[in-house]
Amino acid sequence: MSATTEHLERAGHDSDGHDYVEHHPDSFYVKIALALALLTGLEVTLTYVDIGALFLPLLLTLMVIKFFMVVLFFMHLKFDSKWFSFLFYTGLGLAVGVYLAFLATFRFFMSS
Amino acid sequence: MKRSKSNVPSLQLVQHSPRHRGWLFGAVGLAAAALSGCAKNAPQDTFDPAGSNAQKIQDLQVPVFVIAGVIGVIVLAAIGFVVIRYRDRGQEMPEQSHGKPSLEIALTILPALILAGVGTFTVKTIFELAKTDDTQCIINVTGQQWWWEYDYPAQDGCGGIKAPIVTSGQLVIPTGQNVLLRITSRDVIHSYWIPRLNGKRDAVPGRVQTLRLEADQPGIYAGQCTEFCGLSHANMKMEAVALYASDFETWKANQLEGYTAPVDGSAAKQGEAVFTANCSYCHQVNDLTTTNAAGEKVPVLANPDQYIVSGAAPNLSNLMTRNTFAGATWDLLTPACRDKVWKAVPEAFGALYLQGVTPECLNQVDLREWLRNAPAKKPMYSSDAQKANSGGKVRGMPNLGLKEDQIDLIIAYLLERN
Amino acid sequence: MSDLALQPTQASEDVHAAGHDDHGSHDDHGLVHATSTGLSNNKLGMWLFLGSECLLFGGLISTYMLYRGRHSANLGPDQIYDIPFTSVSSFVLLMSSLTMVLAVTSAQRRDERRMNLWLTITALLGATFVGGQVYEFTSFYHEGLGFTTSLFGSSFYTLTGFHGVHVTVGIIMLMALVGINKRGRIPGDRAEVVELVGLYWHFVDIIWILIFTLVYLIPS
Amino acid sequence: MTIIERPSLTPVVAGSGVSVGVKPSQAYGSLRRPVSSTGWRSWVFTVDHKKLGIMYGAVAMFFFLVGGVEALLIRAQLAGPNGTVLSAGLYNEMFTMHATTMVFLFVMPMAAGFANYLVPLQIGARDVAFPRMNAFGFWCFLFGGIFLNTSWVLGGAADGGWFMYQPNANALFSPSHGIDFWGLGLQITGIASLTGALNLIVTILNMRAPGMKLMKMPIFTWMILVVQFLLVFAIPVITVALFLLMFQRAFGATFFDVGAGADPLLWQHLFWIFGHPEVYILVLPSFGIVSEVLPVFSRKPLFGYRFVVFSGAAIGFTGWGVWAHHMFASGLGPVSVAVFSMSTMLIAIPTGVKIVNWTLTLWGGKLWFTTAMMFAIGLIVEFTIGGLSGVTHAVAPSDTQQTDTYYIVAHFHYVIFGGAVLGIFSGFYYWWPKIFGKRLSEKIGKWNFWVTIIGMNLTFGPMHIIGLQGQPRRMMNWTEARAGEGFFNLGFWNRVSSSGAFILACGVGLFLINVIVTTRKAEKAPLDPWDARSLEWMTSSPPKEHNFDSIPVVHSLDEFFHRKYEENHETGELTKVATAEEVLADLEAHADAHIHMPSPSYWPIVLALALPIMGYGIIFSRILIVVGGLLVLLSMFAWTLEPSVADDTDYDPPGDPRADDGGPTKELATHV
Repeated sequence: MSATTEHLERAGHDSDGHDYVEHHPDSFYVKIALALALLTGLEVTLTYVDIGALFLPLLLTLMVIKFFMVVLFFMHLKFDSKWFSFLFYTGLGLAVGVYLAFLATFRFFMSS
Repeated sequence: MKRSKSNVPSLQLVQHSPRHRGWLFGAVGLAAAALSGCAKNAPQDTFDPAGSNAQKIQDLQVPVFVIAGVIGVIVLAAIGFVVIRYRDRGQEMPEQSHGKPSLEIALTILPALILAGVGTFTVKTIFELAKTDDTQCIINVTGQQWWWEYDYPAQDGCGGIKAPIVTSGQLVIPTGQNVLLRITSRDVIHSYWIPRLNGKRDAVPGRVQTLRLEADQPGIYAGQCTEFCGLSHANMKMEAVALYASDFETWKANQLEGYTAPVDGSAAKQGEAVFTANCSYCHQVNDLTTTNAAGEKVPVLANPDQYIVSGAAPNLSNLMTRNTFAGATWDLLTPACRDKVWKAVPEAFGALYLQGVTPECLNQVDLREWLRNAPAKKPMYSSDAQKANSGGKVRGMPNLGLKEDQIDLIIAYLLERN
Repeated sequence: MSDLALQPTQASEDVHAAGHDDHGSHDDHGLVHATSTGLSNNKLGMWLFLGSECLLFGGLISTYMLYRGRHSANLGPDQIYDIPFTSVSSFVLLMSSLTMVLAVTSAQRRDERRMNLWLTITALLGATFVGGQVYEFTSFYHEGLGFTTSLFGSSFYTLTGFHGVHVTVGIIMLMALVGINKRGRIPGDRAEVVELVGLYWHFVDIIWILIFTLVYLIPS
Repeated sequence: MTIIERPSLTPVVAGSGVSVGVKPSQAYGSLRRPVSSTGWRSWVFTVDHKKLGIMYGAVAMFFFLVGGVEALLIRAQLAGPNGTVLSAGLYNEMFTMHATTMVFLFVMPMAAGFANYLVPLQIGARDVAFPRMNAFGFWCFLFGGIFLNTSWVLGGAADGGWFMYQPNANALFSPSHGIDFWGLGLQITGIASLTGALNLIVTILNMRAPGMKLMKMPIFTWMILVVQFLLVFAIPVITVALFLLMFQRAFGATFFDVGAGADPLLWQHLFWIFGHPEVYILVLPSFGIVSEVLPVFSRKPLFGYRFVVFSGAAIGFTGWGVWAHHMFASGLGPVSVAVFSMSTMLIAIPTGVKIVNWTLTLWGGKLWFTTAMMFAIGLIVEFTIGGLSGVTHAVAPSDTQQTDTYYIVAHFHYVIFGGAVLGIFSGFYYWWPKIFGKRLSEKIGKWNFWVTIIGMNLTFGPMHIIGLQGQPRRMMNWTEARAGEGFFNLGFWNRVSSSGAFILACGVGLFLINVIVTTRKAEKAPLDPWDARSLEWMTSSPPKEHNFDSIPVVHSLDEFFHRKYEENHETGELTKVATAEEVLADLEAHADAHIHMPSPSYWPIVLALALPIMGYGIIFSRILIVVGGLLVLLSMFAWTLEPSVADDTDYDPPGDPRADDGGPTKELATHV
């Protein structure tokens, strides 16, 4: 962790103290929203079409893409300080890891 | 102390160690050895295995305790040395050194290696203990507040059981056989533990979990519920009784024997009526009958579901074949008779145990107290006020308000349940 | 939890004492003082809080996943969900994230009129979503699925209820922002306050992205 | 003493020694801002991290005594066979509340107290990042703790064990309101932990003095940082579990209703996913304390600072992957057991690194055996024993023999008492002169140490034997029939353990006597009584409200030490170049002209007060939920609109500051 934090710290010092470093035109966000809407439409469509074994992985992939589009662009994490990423992804990563292991102890992934 | 012959503990030796080998610990191992069961007859000693499963654990934990002991002594010695050697005697200010990475890394890798070794044997033992494919005998074990029920399903195992046997208080198993317990619970979580035969396994309601037992020698092995299960957790004990195969056959036959009604006119016969009127709502006695209003003989069927939260009460058909009552908390034998059974040599044990509880040996004191007012003897949620909180049902045996003469009759009746 | 969720509006919490403040007056609200990372305390705190919230919703989602199949035969997820309806309300919530972003960019451009407009629209979209949820709960209830009916019911209502409470708290914050802003009383850096509420709002949205797929779309 | 600056009016130059007692104006009547810096108001409405730290400590100490009395009752009950001191029900309540009190109301808040007081000082900050949230956290802890303990008189305390396993904690099996109080009380103290953690992380990341890189931070601050990360991520998990518990008990949800198909292991997993990081939440602050104390009294830097930091972070991180080792007997299946067994062994490695580094810090030093140092060395010894017994039950098959026996009780008391509590005592003796300006008596201190150490080993040492002889935990009594004979019979060792508990109580009593004796004596401690190394000693004792007259610029780890001593890089010889007084005078000479300190506020305590009101509402009357809810809304609204620094109108018109009676200096100095 020490290496990471040192690195993060440098990244922090580089910034000029303003949080919104990069500005995007509103049209950029509209495009993201359109893409999100399309992906949601695709997801819903998928549930009505039988595509067999691909269904679950595809649905989950779409979900993850949507998730990160909002996080990276709407929440600006892609352009913001690495510190924010560190704090948020630590929580997210712990949650995903711990709860997947938790479900695994119930043999959740074996039954479904 | 049984185990004091010579042998040097090491992980390699563990694999092939014969069962009752002793260990001679070095000076550093003394603490661990001391902890490992010097107490004579401590019935729940965790370092005194009496069967193959507990032995597997023993073979693993003894070296681990020794390693931990050695490391502990080294660390404590180092601290002791430093504290004496470097105390302030007016020496110069020490050099402001900030550490030595190579030393640090070495001292990180060393424990990692030791743990990797320990881990390997741990994993191996975990899977060995989980094995079920060589099971020779299956018993269903159900925990509830605050006693255990043992149900021997009909099977080819256990030397063949034609009709199910339901008992409680003492788990009877044949020696030398791999017995598989299928453990569950009717209310809260309990834990089944006979330390000298294996580690513990929780009895979780809604789940059936397995635990293997094997006892090398006949005898009684004590255990206790180890998952906190409410008011009388301390009063939820168990005993496993191991019998030679031939004795086990006798025991089985006795359990499956039909009902012997008391002789007309005897105290026991009167006791039967008192029992039917007061106890049979919850306690089953197999094949007990009564005469209904129309004069027909009808079976008396216990219906504990209606009265008890966990929906079960011990089956009393063969009460006097077991030496304990009320969740194995009190003995049905007087202390003298009890001692005789517990301290019997393996060869003599079976015959003594199969005698059951004779009138001379009956522990009248505790049994009477129990019948007089059960919740006063064993804390339970069974008063009327407490019933209101549990949907009108009791948890544990309520105070039946029996009179002394009724108790006499019930005891006379129960004495024949053998 | 809901108490904490309102924290972001306490934008003025930034401690002046942290830096070497040479201003004679204290109308320097929200100026980013020389923090060690160069980042604002509030924003750092908000992201940390969101990281923490991941474990809250993770626990609720896992509980739901474990219990989703435990119900009586005709009152399970496959029978009861109305996918077209939920798709529409999901879309509404998704679009509220867009309007929230637009509110933030307006705030950063110091365009207060637009900012108020977008904040109001975001709150309305959020309210539409919550309204949809209330409708959904009511209709499920009438179909026979109560909070105590089954494990599926308990865990479904708990998970989506927690999310709904988060959205509601968000709406309160948005409306409070508009109200306070009109009186010119937002303490601290206005754009940052809006941004913080925005982060919270988007987080609620991404949780719904997960719930929508994991809970509604995947058959049990 | 400089207090809150009156903005734009009569700015007080820091370090000028001018004492200004500020009083609130009457502008808003009784709703005026409570800017008073004297009297009880200055404590109740304070947002000062130091006052809050002291209050955390005092309240936690009180709960330590409560938990201690509970422990003594338990040991009195178990001193002989078939104990009758407590009834079965009361015994169950006693051990439940003993654990709950010690974990949630003593060790955690005591660590929070240390962190609150010391972290801003150690990193050269004037307060924490969110001072009002800090106050809110403290009041949540206090009210949550009181709420939890009112259950004793409102129908009985929780009786399901601190782990509150389901379904035994369902309303059917525990019909009193005890567990409702427990769940809601912990929810409220959980808010305290969560807000405190958010606050401290932001403070540590953002408010370090210029030049203080992360790897130049004092080790205590580092350990606190790790702990706060654990809290931030662990508290939500217990929050979920407690909500499920509450919904089950209060609203009839079915989460743990086996009849409805529930799996009781759900609770166990959620509880231990929180519960295991919790163990590190309890001990890491004390690891931080001794990592400060050992170098100071060895007169050399912490050996392998980077390794200690890294191992602390590694312990924190690995702590998330081991929770199921509390459940080896619960029937996870061999694969899960094997995985968690291995991950648990892994955690022994960074823990071992810490012990090695502490020992090597002492190595070659010039050891000064103050009471603080003795407690620190005591920690190394006792914690080593607890750590090694921990390894023996990382070995899962061995654990199935030991879990839920007294061997486990022995193990975790060596970890929690031998680790966390001894560290806390070390911290008391070390930082007392900093916090109160007076040194605790070393003479009583040594008695305090030896009686405590002997008491703890007599209490918890025999529990190893008792446990390996097969005595399970949480049993209201034990019987002769299962006690065995000979040297290791349970009867003898239970008596030893119970006697030890009373000796231990005397040890704690000696500490209280020491506090009283010290408070009464007039003698002030020197500015730098221990020849300390870190930043918190670079200010007056007790520190001024704004901590530092000028924020020091940090050049190295152990900044204070390096300002006092110069090191010859070739010979390694040390020369004293400045006294602490000179270092401090230098800082005062460059005092900042303007310092804004955050102002006190009503709203944190009001908001915190609303929570237990809602709690009582959930248990007894729905009306109270509404009352509490309205109070929450009111106080949050008011909080939001309140600027962090008070307006001029909140103050009295400027008058002669010396007209104030008493003044804040006196107030702070005597309020121990």
